[in-house]
Amino acid sequence: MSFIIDYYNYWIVVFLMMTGFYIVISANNLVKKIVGLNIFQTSVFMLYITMGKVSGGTAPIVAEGVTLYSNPLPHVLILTAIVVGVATTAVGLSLIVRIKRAYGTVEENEFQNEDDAI
Amino acid sequence: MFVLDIISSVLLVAGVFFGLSGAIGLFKFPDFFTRVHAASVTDSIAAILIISGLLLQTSFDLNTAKLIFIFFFLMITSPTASHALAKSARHGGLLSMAERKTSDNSNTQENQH
Amino acid sequence: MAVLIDLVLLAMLAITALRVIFLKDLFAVVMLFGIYSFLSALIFVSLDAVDVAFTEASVGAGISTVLMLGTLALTGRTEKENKHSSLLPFLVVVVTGAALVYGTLDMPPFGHPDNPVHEHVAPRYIEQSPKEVGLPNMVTSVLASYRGFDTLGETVVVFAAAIGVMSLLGIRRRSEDETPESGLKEHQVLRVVAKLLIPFVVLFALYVQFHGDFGPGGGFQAGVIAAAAFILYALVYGLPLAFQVIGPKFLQLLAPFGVLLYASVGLYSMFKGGLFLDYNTLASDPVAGQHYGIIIIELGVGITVFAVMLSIFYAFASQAERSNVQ
Amino acid sequence: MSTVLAAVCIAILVVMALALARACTAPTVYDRILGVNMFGTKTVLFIAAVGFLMGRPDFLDIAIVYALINFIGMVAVLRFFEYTAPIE
Repeated sequence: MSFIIDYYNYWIVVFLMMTGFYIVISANNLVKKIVGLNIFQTSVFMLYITMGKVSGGTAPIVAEGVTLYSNPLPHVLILTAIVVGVATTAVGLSLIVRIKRAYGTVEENEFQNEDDAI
Repeated sequence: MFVLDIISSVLLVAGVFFGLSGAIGLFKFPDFFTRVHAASVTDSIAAILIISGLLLQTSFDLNTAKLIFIFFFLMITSPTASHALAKSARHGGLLSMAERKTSDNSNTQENQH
Repeated sequence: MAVLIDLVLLAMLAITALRVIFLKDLFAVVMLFGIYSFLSALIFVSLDAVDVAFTEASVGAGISTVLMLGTLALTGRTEKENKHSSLLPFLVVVVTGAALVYGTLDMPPFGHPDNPVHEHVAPRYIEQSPKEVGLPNMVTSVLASYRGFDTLGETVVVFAAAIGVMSLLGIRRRSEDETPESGLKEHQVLRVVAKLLIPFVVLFALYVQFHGDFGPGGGFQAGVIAAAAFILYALVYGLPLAFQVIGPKFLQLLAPFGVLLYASVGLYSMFKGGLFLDYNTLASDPVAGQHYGIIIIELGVGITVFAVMLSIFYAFASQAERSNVQ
Repeated sequence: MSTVLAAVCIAILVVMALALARACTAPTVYDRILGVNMFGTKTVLFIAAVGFLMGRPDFLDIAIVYALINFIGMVAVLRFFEYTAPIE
C-alpha cells in the first residue's frame, strides 16, 4: 500500500501527460489540440508541485508553531509558468482565429488539403 | 466551547445532507427545470449551513470576515447564476417535461395524418 | 486524511482528462477543461502550494475558459469526425507512457523529507528568507527578491504575448454609426448583480495585490482578478461601454508601464551602488529596502498582467462581436 | 471536532464527484453547465472546510477566487449562447 501511495502521484501525472499527448497528436480540431496542450502542461505543473511536497509539512507561509514547510522553490517556478502558459495559449488561440479566417476551417486535414490544392 | 462545537457539527452535517440531496436530485429529476430547482435551492441552503458551521469554529479575526464575505458572495451569485441559466435555457427553446409531452403528442398526430 | 483527499482528487482529474478525449462537442470540452483547471487548483491546495492554486484558479480556470469560449464563438462548436485511424497515436502514447512509468520507479517516494529536492537551496530559502527579506510568505520572497531577474523575464514574456495577440487580431473599435452592442440585455437580474459585485471584486484585487507579502497572492494573481472584474463588466454590459470605462489605447500604455516600472527598480538599485534588482540598497535598512523593492515590483507585475489579460480579452471579444454583426 | 470536519470534507468530495459525473454525462448542454456550476460552489465549500481541517484556515482567499471565477465563467457561457444555438 505504501508503495502505491509513494508513486501514485507520479503515475497520475504520466497518465495525464499521455492523455494530453494523445489529444494533441490524434485530434483534428485545432481548439481541441490546444486543450490537449493545456492538459499536458498542467500535468508538468503537477509533477513539480508533487516533488515539492513534504509529508506533514505545511504551506510555505511562516506561521507560529510550525517548523516543517513544503519546498517553496517549485511553487515559484510553476506560478510564473502558469501565467506564461495562459499567455502562450492566448497566442495559439488567436492564430487559430486567423487560420479560420484564411481557410474557413480549423480542421487540420481540411486546410492541409487546401494547401496542397494551391 | 463545547456547546459551540456541537452546534457547529449539527450545522455542518445538515449542510452536507442538503448538498448530497441536491446532487442526487441532479440525476433523479425528470427534466432540466426541475433539476435546476434541485441544484440551486440545495446549493444555497448547503452554503448557508456549512459556512455558518465553520463561522463558529473561527476565533473572530480576519478569517471570520473572509467567511462572511464568501457567504454573501455565494448568496448573491449562486441564485443569480441559476436564474440566468434557466432563463437562457427557456429562451434557447428547451421545453419542460409537460410541454415536451404535449408537443410529442401533436407531432405524432401530425405524422399520422 | 490528506492522502485520501489527494487520491480522490487525482482520480477525478484523470477521469476528467479521459472524458475530454471522447467528446466531440467542443463546448463540452471547454466546460470540462474548466473543471479540470478547478480540480488541479484544488490539488495544488492539498499539496501545500497555495500561491500556485491561487494563480491556477484565476488564470487557468478563469481567463483560459473565457478565451476558449471566445474562440469557439468564432470557429464553430463541433469537431468533425476523424477519418484517420487512431491506432498509431494510441500505440505511440502507450509506449511512451510505459517508458515514463518505468522511469517513475526511480523517482524518490512522494513527500519524503529527505528527497534530493529538499537538500539544496530550499533549506536556505526556508530558514533565511524570513530574516533576510522579512516577509512571511516565502514564495513571494523567492519570486520577487531571490529570483527577481527571472520574474522580470516572465513579465516581459507576458507582455510579448500581448504584442503577439495584438498583431494577430488587433482590437477593432466599432465606428460611430453602428448601433452599440449591449451585452446581456435580457438578463436584468444579472445586470444588477454584476453592478453590485464589480466594486468588491476590484477591492479584492487590491487586497490580493498588497496582502501578497503575508498570505497567498501577489502581482500575477491581483492583475488577473482585476482584469476579471472588467471582463465581467464587458460580458454583461457589452464591449463599447467597457471601452468607455477603460479603453484599449490606455491599456496599451499601461502594459509597458508595468514592465518599465519593474526594470526601473533594478536600474535605481544600480544607481544606488548595488547590483541590478538588489533591493538592499533602496533604503538605509536592508530589510526595509527589500520591502520597498518587493511592493514596487509586484505593483509593476500586477499592472502589466492586468493590462495584458484585459487587452487579450478585448481582442477576442471584438472579433466575436464583429463576426456576430456580419 | 476534526472527525466531523473530516466527514464533512469526504461528503463534499462525494457531492463533487456526483456533479462531475453529471458534467461528464449530461443529456443537454444546460445540464452540463448546471453540473459545472454545482461543482464550483461545492469546491468553494470544500476549500473552506479543508482549511479548518488542516489547521491553517488563512487560505480562504482561494475560496473567494473560486466563487468569483465560477460566476464569471457562468456569465461567459451565457454570453457565448448569444452567438451560437445552444441546443445540440
